[in-house]
Amino acid sequence: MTSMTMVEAIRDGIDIKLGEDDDVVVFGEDVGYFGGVFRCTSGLQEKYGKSRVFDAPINESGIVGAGVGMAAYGLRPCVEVQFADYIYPAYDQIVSEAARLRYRSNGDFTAPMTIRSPCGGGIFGGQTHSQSPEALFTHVSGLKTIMPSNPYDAKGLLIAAIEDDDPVIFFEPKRLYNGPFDGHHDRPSKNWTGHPLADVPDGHYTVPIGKASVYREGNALTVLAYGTMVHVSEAAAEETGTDAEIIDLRTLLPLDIETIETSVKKTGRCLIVHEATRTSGFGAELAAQVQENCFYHLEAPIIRVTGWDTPYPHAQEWHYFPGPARVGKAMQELMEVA
Amino acid sequence: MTSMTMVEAIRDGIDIKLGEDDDVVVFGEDVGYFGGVFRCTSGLQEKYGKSRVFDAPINESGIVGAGVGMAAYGLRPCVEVQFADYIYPAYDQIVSEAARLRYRSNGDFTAPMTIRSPCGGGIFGGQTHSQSPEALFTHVSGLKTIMPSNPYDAKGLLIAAIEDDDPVIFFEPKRLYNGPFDGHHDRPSKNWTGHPLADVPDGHYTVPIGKASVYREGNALTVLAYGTMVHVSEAAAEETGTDAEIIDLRTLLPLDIETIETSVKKTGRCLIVHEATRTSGFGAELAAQVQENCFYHLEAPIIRVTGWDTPYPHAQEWHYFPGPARVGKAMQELMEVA
Amino acid sequence: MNNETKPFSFKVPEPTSRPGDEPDFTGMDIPAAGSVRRPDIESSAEDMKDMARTMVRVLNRDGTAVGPWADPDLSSDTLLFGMRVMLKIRAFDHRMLSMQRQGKTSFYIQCTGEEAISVAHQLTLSPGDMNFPTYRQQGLLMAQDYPLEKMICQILSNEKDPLEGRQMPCLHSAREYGFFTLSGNLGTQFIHAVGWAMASAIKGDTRIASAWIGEGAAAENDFHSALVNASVYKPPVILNVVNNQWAISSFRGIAGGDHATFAERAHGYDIPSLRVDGNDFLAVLAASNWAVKRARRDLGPTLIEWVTYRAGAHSTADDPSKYRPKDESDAWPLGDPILRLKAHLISLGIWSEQRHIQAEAEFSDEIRSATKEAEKSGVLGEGSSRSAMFENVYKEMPDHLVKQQQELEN
Amino acid sequence: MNNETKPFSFKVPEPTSRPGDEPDFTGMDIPAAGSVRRPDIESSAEDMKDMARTMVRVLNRDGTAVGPWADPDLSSDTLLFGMRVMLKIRAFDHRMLSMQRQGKTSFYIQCTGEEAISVAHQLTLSPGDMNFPTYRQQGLLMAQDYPLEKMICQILSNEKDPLEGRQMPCLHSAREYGFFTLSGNLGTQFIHAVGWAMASAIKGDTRIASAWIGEGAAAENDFHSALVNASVYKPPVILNVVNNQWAISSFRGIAGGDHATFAERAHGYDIPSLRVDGNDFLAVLAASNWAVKRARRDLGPTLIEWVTYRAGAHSTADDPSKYRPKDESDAWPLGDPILRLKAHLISLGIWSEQRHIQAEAEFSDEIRSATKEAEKSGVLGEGSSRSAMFENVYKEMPDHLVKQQQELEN
Ligand SMILES: Cc1ncc(C[n+]2csc(CCOP(=O)(O)OP(=O)(O)O)c2C)c(N)n1
Ligand SMILES: Cc1ncc(C[n+]2csc(CCOP(=O)(O)OP(=O)(O)O)c2C)c(N)n1
Ligand SMILES: [Mg+2]
Ligand SMILES: [Mg+2]
Repeated sequence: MTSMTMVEAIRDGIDIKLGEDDDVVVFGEDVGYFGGVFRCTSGLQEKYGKSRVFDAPINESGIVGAGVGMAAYGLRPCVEVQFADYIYPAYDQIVSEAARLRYRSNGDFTAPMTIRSPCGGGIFGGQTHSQSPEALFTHVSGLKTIMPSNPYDAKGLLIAAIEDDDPVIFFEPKRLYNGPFDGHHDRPSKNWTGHPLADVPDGHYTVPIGKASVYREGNALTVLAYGTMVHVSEAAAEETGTDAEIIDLRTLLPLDIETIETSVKKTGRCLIVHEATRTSGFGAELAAQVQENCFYHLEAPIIRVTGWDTPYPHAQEWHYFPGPARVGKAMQELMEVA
Repeated sequence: MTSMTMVEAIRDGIDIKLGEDDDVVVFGEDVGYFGGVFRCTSGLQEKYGKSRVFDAPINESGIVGAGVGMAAYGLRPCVEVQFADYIYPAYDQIVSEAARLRYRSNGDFTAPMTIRSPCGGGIFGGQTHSQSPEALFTHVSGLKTIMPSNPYDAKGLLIAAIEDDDPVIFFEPKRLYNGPFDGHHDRPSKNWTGHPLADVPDGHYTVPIGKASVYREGNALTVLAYGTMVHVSEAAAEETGTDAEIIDLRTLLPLDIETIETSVKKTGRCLIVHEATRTSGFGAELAAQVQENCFYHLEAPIIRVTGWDTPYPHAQEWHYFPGPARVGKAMQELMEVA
Repeated sequence: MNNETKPFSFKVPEPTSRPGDEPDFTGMDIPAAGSVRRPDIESSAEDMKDMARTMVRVLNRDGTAVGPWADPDLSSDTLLFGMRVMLKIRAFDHRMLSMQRQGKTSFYIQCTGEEAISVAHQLTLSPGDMNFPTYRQQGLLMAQDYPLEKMICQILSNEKDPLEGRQMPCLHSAREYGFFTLSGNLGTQFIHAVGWAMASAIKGDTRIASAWIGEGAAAENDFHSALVNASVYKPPVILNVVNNQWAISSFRGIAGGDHATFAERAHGYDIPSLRVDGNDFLAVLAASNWAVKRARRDLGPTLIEWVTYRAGAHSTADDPSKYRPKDESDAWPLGDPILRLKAHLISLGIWSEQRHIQAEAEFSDEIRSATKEAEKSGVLGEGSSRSAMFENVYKEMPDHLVKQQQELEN
Repeated sequence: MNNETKPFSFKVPEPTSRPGDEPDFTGMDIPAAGSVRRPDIESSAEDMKDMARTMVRVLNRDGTAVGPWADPDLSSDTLLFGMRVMLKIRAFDHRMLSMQRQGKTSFYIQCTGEEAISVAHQLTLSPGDMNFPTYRQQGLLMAQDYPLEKMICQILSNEKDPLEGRQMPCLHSAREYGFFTLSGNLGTQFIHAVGWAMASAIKGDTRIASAWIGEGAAAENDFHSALVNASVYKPPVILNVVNNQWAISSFRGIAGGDHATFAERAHGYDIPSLRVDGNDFLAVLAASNWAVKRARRDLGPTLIEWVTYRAGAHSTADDPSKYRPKDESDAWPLGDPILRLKAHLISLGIWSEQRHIQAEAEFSDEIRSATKEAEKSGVLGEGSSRSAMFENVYKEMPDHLVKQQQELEN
């Protein structure tokens, strides 16, 4: 066990896979010599050489496209898109190619690759360094989509992703890289030291793809959250004294609907929280499935607390961000329904 | 009034705007000399010249990107992406640029442009000529997304889209181009002649963006549908004898939640039908909003009948397509809930 | 500062002729066969820029092979095999077009006029190499004697379709034959080929990749990402641009190929390139060999522009008489690849008019019987399994798909 | 057929030196000032390919202007104005960096070492022309005396920020100054410029577009779509590639610019190109003028590669000592644009060491007071309005946003 930041946990996961499996290669903009703008691959080129860890041209479509070709050859590329906001140029290669290879060739060719990308706001990054585009990937059959909320899950899920035989989109909430963040941006920032989920086992382990975790047990209402919002929801529950059960989805697709169903059937109330823009966000799918599966147990309408349907603004960041005040208020509203 | 196919109605709408407004320009792959692979721009280059209607290189990103530049200059480009399946290469230009120009420049620059694209299956086109990617656009703030179901709406909405000062994604269900289609692929295909909504007024008129229409009145349940699925739902209602109220959404974003709410509150039951893949499809957003707004009126869980979460297969097309049998069955199930 | 202005005009390139006009290829520069040099395979891109604005040609008007690209060691067997494969493809295309007219398949794409390119190219590759084709390279499979029946079953989307009905006709996948799964999306495979070749280099392998794209699709952005990556990492890949003059209704000028050549695109990326007469079987063989040697010697990528003409319709959904002169194909100055090779074989004394006619008849028969056989497994999607629709979306079917499959079955 | 194989090796280009190494620019070919020809503006791309592998330079080592690109009619006023704007920018960048260290802005990007390019280029444009810049072309605004305070307010995201806090610092938008709204996404603006120029041609206008991109971002696909469209429609656009050797931590080789030049990329698209010493104010002026003339005369696009060096960190979030020698900037053989112009002005007798120092002090003062003034409207997002967040998403706020705004306010 070592206490690690999320950056360290991710690096450790990549390091382990590079060490175990010669077919794993790692590349992306600035990830080679420099080790990535968030340092997630720092030291790995030195350790594994330039054929295993290298810099890529500034062309996200090419990063994914070359990765698809390598994966079809038999490698397991783990590539980085420097910010999730820059994944759109690669969208066609992800949707039309990585996601479709196995299906259209009837298994003749496959694309076992992992696409890592930092997502989410809270770093004053404005509209092009803050986005959470996960819903755009959950609509695409053939992909798996993951977003961890802590170092332990990040390492275990990343190793599972690299080992997975299908393409995985792996979003890393950048605001969690160096410490848990509960949305209180005006308070001193915390670091991961001492957080139970920062205790990361040495060596190889996986967290299963497709399994949610009950992050906090409770009986009054169920919160469905992932990434940074898990911590925000926890703060909101504490601060409002709500006996909230917080489900950390971890994997968005395939979704662990069983864990969700069990919880909502128990509490009868459901709050969905995500940082992404509301309309057609992943919260919509969650709401649809929860009402499909738990209709007769619901005591109140499912509420979504999300980023607004605007681009992510720079100066107004904290008005955009669904912080503990908004989440807490929604919890209270949800509990007020008779 | 002239009876028109959807292709003719679309062509007429473009023709009228080209005639009225010198700033309207039309381009895309094969749209110039040849008049488009679906003939929607046939004859227009001859009529308006090569500066107004022209062929574009096979580069969807460039088509939209050049359109953004033209729109910023002050033109009103109406561009065609040959199949909705090929819109992904342009996704970054749509999401990061067309949709964001007004916001990020505080109104200094805008992108009044229309992106037309044939969508949907039913023509044996396999996974790359059949997709319905509308949900990927409804998640993007700054865009409006439209899908008409008939010639009258197609012309009126297209004129409204071209006149709109914001970027509009205009999806045309290709299976409706030459006749209404209710999903009975094994019966002789119908043409638009005689259909009331094929009576298209001559000259300029608009159908307002953001307004749904009650396509069929009923009291037993509400169907939310758009594009081809409006006709499929109608057939299903007739064939099962369900007193279904069918709402043709016409515009997906901004959504006419009022019309939806009124209907669902009346019927207490809601069925959502779309051809796109289910998970994170636009039906998810509809379900989320319906339960948010009509929770206390709902007598049964909202049901979604959609394309499966697989790529659109070629030979199995009619098993994938949510046809009248599946929609009818869902209607019956929905009515069976006590 | 600059007052010498005038109102701008908008320029849209036009082909030399449209329906109703006389076909006109007078603007085309065609060097005499044998007149173009053969650079050393170690030449840098910079040192062989001239090769991108000329045309490598081997077969003379009279059917003899001339110049530095003519290979004196070429065996009669190779030539005869090439001839037979091209004839087979032409017969196959012919048959499949009529299958489509009969409603037995939803769609077909022919390669008439372009047969030499994929057939001769394939003959220079080795087992283990990987092609990343477009829909007009059936020759890559045919040159390896890919089972006709299997190919037809894919086109009929029937019970024996190796892709189980998931893909449109002609979008084959055949890993064992070094044939990458075809995408309906133009251009995407170009960067895959580069990535595959990078992987081969990373592993210290000896297998090479060959990428294919049409001149129209070379306008797509994947073309650039492929060239940038090929430029940076110099992997063992051949970048083939098949310039058949047309992209559905758009002529090459709409792809930016009216003045510059597609071969010249390589220069900005430090990639050596050749421009080659694609209707000259011997030129294709020689140029492919040159590029394959470079790749095998780890000298990096080569781009080849194959100059040819799409003699048929774009696909069964297309009617070219709407946008180009009906007889443009006959006026095409580089002729027909089969007729040109035929003349050569006859001049070598290893072929005759009679053997030609005989071979045509043989292939017609062979294909007729393969078709009959294939039809037994169904036509136009017959016999494709419903459950195949849910399989291979993922390696293991996730719960939500299991449920959806049950929903369909109930 | 090809048995001459050997296991491949994977090649990743490396810069000549890394931290700890001696900076090394010995491989760089730098022709003497005045030695490169000046083609006629009517030259075709084909006729001036040589211009892409050399470098247009005007200023000699001793500060005199020589050769065919030296403009004898250049006025002292223009030169002095250019000098003053460059000094102003340098002072501005200096000040903004310290603002960032003081926590008054979240972020800043300097253009130190590259000032000549945007300043001299802007001097050749006319009102109504439109630049499509990247984040390192503050010179385009400064050269037009864009109000300093307004610029600073954007950087502080304060109450007077013309973009009302929506955009990150430095991502200006100024239509009135021919400055297109900056995207955080690299490369996207390149095709916008081409589209804008196409629109200008469609309307028979006389205004031209000027597009900007870094050498690193030239690897992005929008570069290709811009060049393809520029190639096809030949609109009045200048395609500027600022090759400052680095893209954050990646040197130009990772963008495919180790052997081929970025200017050469134009050739495959039939676009004339120039490669120019970007640290030579007079060369920038001359080459820009040449390209502007071409565009105004409706002769179509020109691509210009500006060779320069990013002397500072990529941004305030970057530490270049991690990936390149600390003193690499000092070793850069093309020198500093301000010092080179200074030498020229002194040689002309219209400037002196003393005036230089005096000007530096003046700008430092001017900027200090502009900063003070700007700070009154708030720093680091202070004073930005909450409701501005919901405005200008659409022309008219749709109902769902009205509701969301109410949700926030309650
Ligand atoms: C991304 C994408 N855009 C558009 C199309 C539609 N389309 C199919 S083939 C074709 C023309 C291709 O021309 P070219 O690349 O020259 O190849 P050729 O057909 O001549 O062999 C077009 C536009 C497509 N399949 N994919
Ligand atoms: C689409 C996209 N990908 C990645 C980035 C992150 N990024 C910002 S600047 C930069 C380097 C750009 O280098 P270059 O184009 O050479 O311009 P320079 O900074 O040298 O002026 C990168 C990778 C981005 N902003 N947008
Ligand atoms: Mg073609
Ligand atoms: Mg740079």
